[in-house]
Amino acid sequence: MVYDVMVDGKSHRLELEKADGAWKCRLDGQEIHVDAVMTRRDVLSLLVDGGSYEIKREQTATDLHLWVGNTRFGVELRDPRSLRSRKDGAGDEKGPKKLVAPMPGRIVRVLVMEKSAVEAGQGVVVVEAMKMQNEIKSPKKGFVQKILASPGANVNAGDVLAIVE
Amino acid sequence: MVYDVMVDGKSHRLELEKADGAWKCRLDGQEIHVDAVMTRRDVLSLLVDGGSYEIKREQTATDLHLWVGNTRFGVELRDPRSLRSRKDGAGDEKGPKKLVAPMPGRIVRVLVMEKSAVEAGQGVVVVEAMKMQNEIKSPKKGFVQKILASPGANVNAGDVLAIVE
Amino acid sequence: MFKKILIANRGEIAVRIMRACREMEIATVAVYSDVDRAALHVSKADEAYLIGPAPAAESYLRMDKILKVAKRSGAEAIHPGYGFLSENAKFARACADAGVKFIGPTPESMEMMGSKTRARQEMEKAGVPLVPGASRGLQSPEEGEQVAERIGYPVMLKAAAGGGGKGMRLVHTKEDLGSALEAAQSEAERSFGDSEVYIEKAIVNPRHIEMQVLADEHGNAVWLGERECSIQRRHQKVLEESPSPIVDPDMRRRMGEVAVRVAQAAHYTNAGTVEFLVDQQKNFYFLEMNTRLQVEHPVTELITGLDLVHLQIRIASGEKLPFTQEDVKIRGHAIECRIYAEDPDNNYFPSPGKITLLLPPAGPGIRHDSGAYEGWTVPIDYDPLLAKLIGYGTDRQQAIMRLQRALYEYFVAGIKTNISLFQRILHDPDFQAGRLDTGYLDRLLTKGNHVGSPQTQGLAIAAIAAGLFSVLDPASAPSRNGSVAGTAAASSNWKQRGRSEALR
Amino acid sequence: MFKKILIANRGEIAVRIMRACREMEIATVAVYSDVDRAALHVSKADEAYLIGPAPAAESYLRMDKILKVAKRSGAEAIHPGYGFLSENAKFARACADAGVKFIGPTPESMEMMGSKTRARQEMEKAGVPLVPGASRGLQSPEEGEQVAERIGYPVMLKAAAGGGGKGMRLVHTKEDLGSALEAAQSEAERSFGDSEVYIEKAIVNPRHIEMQVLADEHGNAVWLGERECSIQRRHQKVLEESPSPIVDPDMRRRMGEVAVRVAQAAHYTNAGTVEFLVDQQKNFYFLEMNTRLQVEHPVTELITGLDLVHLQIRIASGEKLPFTQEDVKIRGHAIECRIYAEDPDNNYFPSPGKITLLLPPAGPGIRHDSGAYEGWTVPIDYDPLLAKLIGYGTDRQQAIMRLQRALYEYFVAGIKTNISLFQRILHDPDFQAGRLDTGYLDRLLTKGNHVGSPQTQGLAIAAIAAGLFSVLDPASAPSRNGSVAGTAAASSNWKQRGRSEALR
Repeated sequence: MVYDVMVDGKSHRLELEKADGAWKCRLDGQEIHVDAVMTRRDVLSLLVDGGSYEIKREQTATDLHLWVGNTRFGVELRDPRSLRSRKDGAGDEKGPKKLVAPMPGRIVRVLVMEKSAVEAGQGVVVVEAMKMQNEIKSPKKGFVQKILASPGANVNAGDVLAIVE
Repeated sequence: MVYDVMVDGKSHRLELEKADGAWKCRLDGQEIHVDAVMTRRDVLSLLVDGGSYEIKREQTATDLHLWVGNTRFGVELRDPRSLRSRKDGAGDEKGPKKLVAPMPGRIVRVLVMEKSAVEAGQGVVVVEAMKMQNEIKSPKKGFVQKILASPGANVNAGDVLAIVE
Repeated sequence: MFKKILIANRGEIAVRIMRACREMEIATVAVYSDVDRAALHVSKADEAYLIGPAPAAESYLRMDKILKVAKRSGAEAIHPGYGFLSENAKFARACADAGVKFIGPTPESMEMMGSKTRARQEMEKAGVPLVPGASRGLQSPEEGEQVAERIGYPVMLKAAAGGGGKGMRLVHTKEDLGSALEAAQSEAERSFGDSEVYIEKAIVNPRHIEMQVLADEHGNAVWLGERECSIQRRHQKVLEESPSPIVDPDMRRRMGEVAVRVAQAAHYTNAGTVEFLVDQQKNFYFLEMNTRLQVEHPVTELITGLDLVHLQIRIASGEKLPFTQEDVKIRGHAIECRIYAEDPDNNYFPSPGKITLLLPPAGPGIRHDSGAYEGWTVPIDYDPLLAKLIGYGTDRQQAIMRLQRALYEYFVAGIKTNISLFQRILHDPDFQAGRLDTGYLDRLLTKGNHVGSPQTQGLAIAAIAAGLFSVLDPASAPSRNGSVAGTAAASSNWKQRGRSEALR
Repeated sequence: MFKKILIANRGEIAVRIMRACREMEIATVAVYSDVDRAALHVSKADEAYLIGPAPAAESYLRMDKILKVAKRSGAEAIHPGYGFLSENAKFARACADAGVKFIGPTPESMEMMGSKTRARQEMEKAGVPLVPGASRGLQSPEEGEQVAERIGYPVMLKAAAGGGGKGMRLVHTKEDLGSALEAAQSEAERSFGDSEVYIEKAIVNPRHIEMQVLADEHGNAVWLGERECSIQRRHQKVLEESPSPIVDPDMRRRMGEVAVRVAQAAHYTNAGTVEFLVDQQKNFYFLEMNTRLQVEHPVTELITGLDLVHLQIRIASGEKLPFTQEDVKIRGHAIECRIYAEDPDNNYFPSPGKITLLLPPAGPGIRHDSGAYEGWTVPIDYDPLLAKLIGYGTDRQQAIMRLQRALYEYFVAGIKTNISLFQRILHDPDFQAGRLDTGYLDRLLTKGNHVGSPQTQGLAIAAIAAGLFSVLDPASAPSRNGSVAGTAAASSNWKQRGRSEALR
């Protein structure tokens, strides 16, 4: 198996091959032998050259994180055959942008009207959770194409609140 | 939904009907309102007339147990449409009987030969686990039809070790 | 002894009180709001009753509904926990009227301590050391200027009904006093419906040290050692310990004796905490009395070997204190970390949501009081305190190392927690040396997170693990094409909106 | 201080030692057998090495392989835990030869205590109270009859190399002595390769009480209080507590002083336990010394506030004891329950297999030292000890009630455990009154399980829950037609086959 793995924003090429009950890995060309076992859902035990590592997986609405000990790594795994699609969406400064709820909460106020102009960094929607209020800001200068949030509604992490173009 | 529920060997008729987000249950004709939520896999929280119950489910190779607090109940749940099949197998004193491993272990010895006669209670196979040895005994007087255990082999709970007829 | 107790609270403290009740063979009654049906305190209770929708004002703060449940269930007493109705004298009085024992002090003691100016007046009479200042509300800027002149700048303006930093202003010069007073009064009015503001000398870089007391209903009172609570963020305690690194046995005894005097002056009963400000010369001044069980009570339990909730219940049932001051043996060192659902990488914004994986620490010297479990969805409606991790050690050094070990084991996925903050604090040389004051945590956070060298090894492990997870457990298949642009919202601007006094 | 330690063990004790190492910033090296790849001690370690197949003789008992791992990993010391190689003088010597520190006493001390007759002789010289009898092996039945005549019947024949009840015979009359001696000798030969058998007066209904000692390598030794270990089944301890219900401060001091004398006579270093038999008049007699950390060491840790594994490591690294006898403060009460994978409804047969659900207890006064986790398959190859649940309380009553509460919370599915046994013991009036001796548990088990009234309410709840589980989580669909007849095998006949001394 061959993967393209992004770790904390940097791309690596990973090849995995089963060998004698363990794994022969090739990471950016370097060969590493790994003994791997899932100890429970989302927890992987790796032995690499004697070193014992417990890796925990955290899949959120938007991201995949792997924890090695107490250190968190942002990870994206791709099949290289679909590699060309990597740049779609993310990092694209042009075109419509979605404003999403960073965590579950309740919409308190909508600060702008549909079709109105907004500055980059201008507050668009206020979400409340656990007695704190959060202004979700526009990522760019433009027009509010659509508002999907309505005051009083509950939202989940990742829900689209508005679209700015 | 209608079920036939055996609890600790006794049969009960249970009807479940969803009502206002809770459940209207009829157990052997008696109506009981129950608020139910799964809090995690195999754990159910029930509120019945103010009483709070945490029920844990344990499914082994051979049995289904439900724990209410610290009390264990053996449970069998059937769709009454297949009710007539209930007496199949269990409690049937005639015909071939399977000897099964009550827990995982390793076969140490086979004490009788295929086709030989055995008495009820006579040891057939010795299984070892955690430094203790367990003689699996014949449940009836008869002939050993087949031995499926071989010394040195590992067995899981519920594995058939021999058949006596 | 009571046969059944209603716990008018939720989360870890409700679970903790129910454990004490089970240990005393007392049946427990939980109350819960719509969003708390699956909460731990509901399944841990013997009985549980719905009391309303999510907002606390419509459920956990509804005295009428709670008393109705008490009546229906036959509960003989109510334990209010901390926060919610725990310091509400009206509720204590309503309990008494309904013939249900309120597990805590009398409404009169609560009222005396609820007004900071009134408490100051009473403590002045009892000869308790106070920060120099005025013990009544300022009538005019001129009066403020006179007092400030006498005690010297800087001065602190404080709301009499206050707490949580609301209605407080630090004033350095006479010129600023007038406008600061106006601002403090208007904020006090808005926050507490009471504009009374008084003036005290500002203690520079104080420590916040409190003393636990217990008093029975027969006139006996004891102190159980101090708690160092200087580590705070936005007036919220984050980490507490006992003993304090700066308190020696003589100072402890003196503080303890003052605390008992405070309790007696207030005709106090049950568990309470006397808060002191301590200046750099180790002078201590009465600040206020918290008329309830504190969040951080476990550190006192670990160093004394006592169970404060058991004792609260026994006192409320009319028993005498089962020991005297001489019997109290303080041994070892305990530190508590408050595990909040908040994001340390993002200015400690709240982080409710579903807990997808929870690996709690255990083993020697570790106590974990939690209201959470794997698979539970932390609701958006309440305080973000998930659990408390308390470490005990033969000495402070061992308690610190044990907590470092336990935090290393502790893992929560699905929501963010402040676990990493405690790793920073416990590894910080100033903390390790006991150099603490109420400004400590802000200074530490300003320093920024020393990221350390890039973890090349860890990075390679993460890359390999990503591939192996996807092979061994297909739940992590290669991700969808494209990401959501909106994660930029992570840098948005949260504002605190009066978190409950509960967690102070 | 060491930088890296190899732990030559598995299960809860390996995890417990690794926790201590992490608290001391010492790196850890695990060893494991084929079937232990997914065991907790492997993922808790910083490094882990495979040392062979499942049978202990081919892995955890292989000194050569373990020392090879120590060399390869650069470990400076080896902690043997309990069981396996922990009391093997040959291994301690091999470690010394390989330049690796063995965390425990010297091989010489271990050898002296390994032979019960030699230990008796040395202790006799040191003036330690011994059960009346002979301190050397019997040469003939006649010699046995003479000694028995002198000390009086009943007498006990014991293997010098013995333990776990092997090579032991209780003899009531002269007529039975000859054949009993022959049987004991032949069993001793078979079990230990050494037929030496000696004779002692049989103490009727004794208590088994042991004293923890610590000795550094500079001649300092202290005692840390007793542990009551009378609750045993088949010579296996099941529940231990400290203090003993019958030991008062004077008796504790006298036992402690004798224990320190024993340690000094053996030139003992590191942690050790001196076992005593106590008769009904509270006379205590030296029984043997266990030259390792005991399974039940946590009860001593809880009542003293000390960490015995930290201290073991500090002593082994050459440090002096950091306190004196006067500094040791015993406070409160602690009780340990050994959670075994065994079936209480079926004569305590072992029950390995996959743990499908695990809800461990937590909260005030509860310590849980575990080697298990949800989803783990408990292997068939080793001792059935899964975890230890230890309760601490202000007094014995509170410790008992806390454990009852914790056992109520504790749930394990997929395999059987003896959790219900502890509920029986902790609710038993004899236990609650402290009326214990080594025959206690057999008597309790003979009484049969008082099933109590049929739980009509529980039964209805179970029936309803069965239906709701199947609706809310289809994992429990209506069962397959017919059952397996073979569950009759549950009544089959297990025999004990020399469980390791490890767990005594």
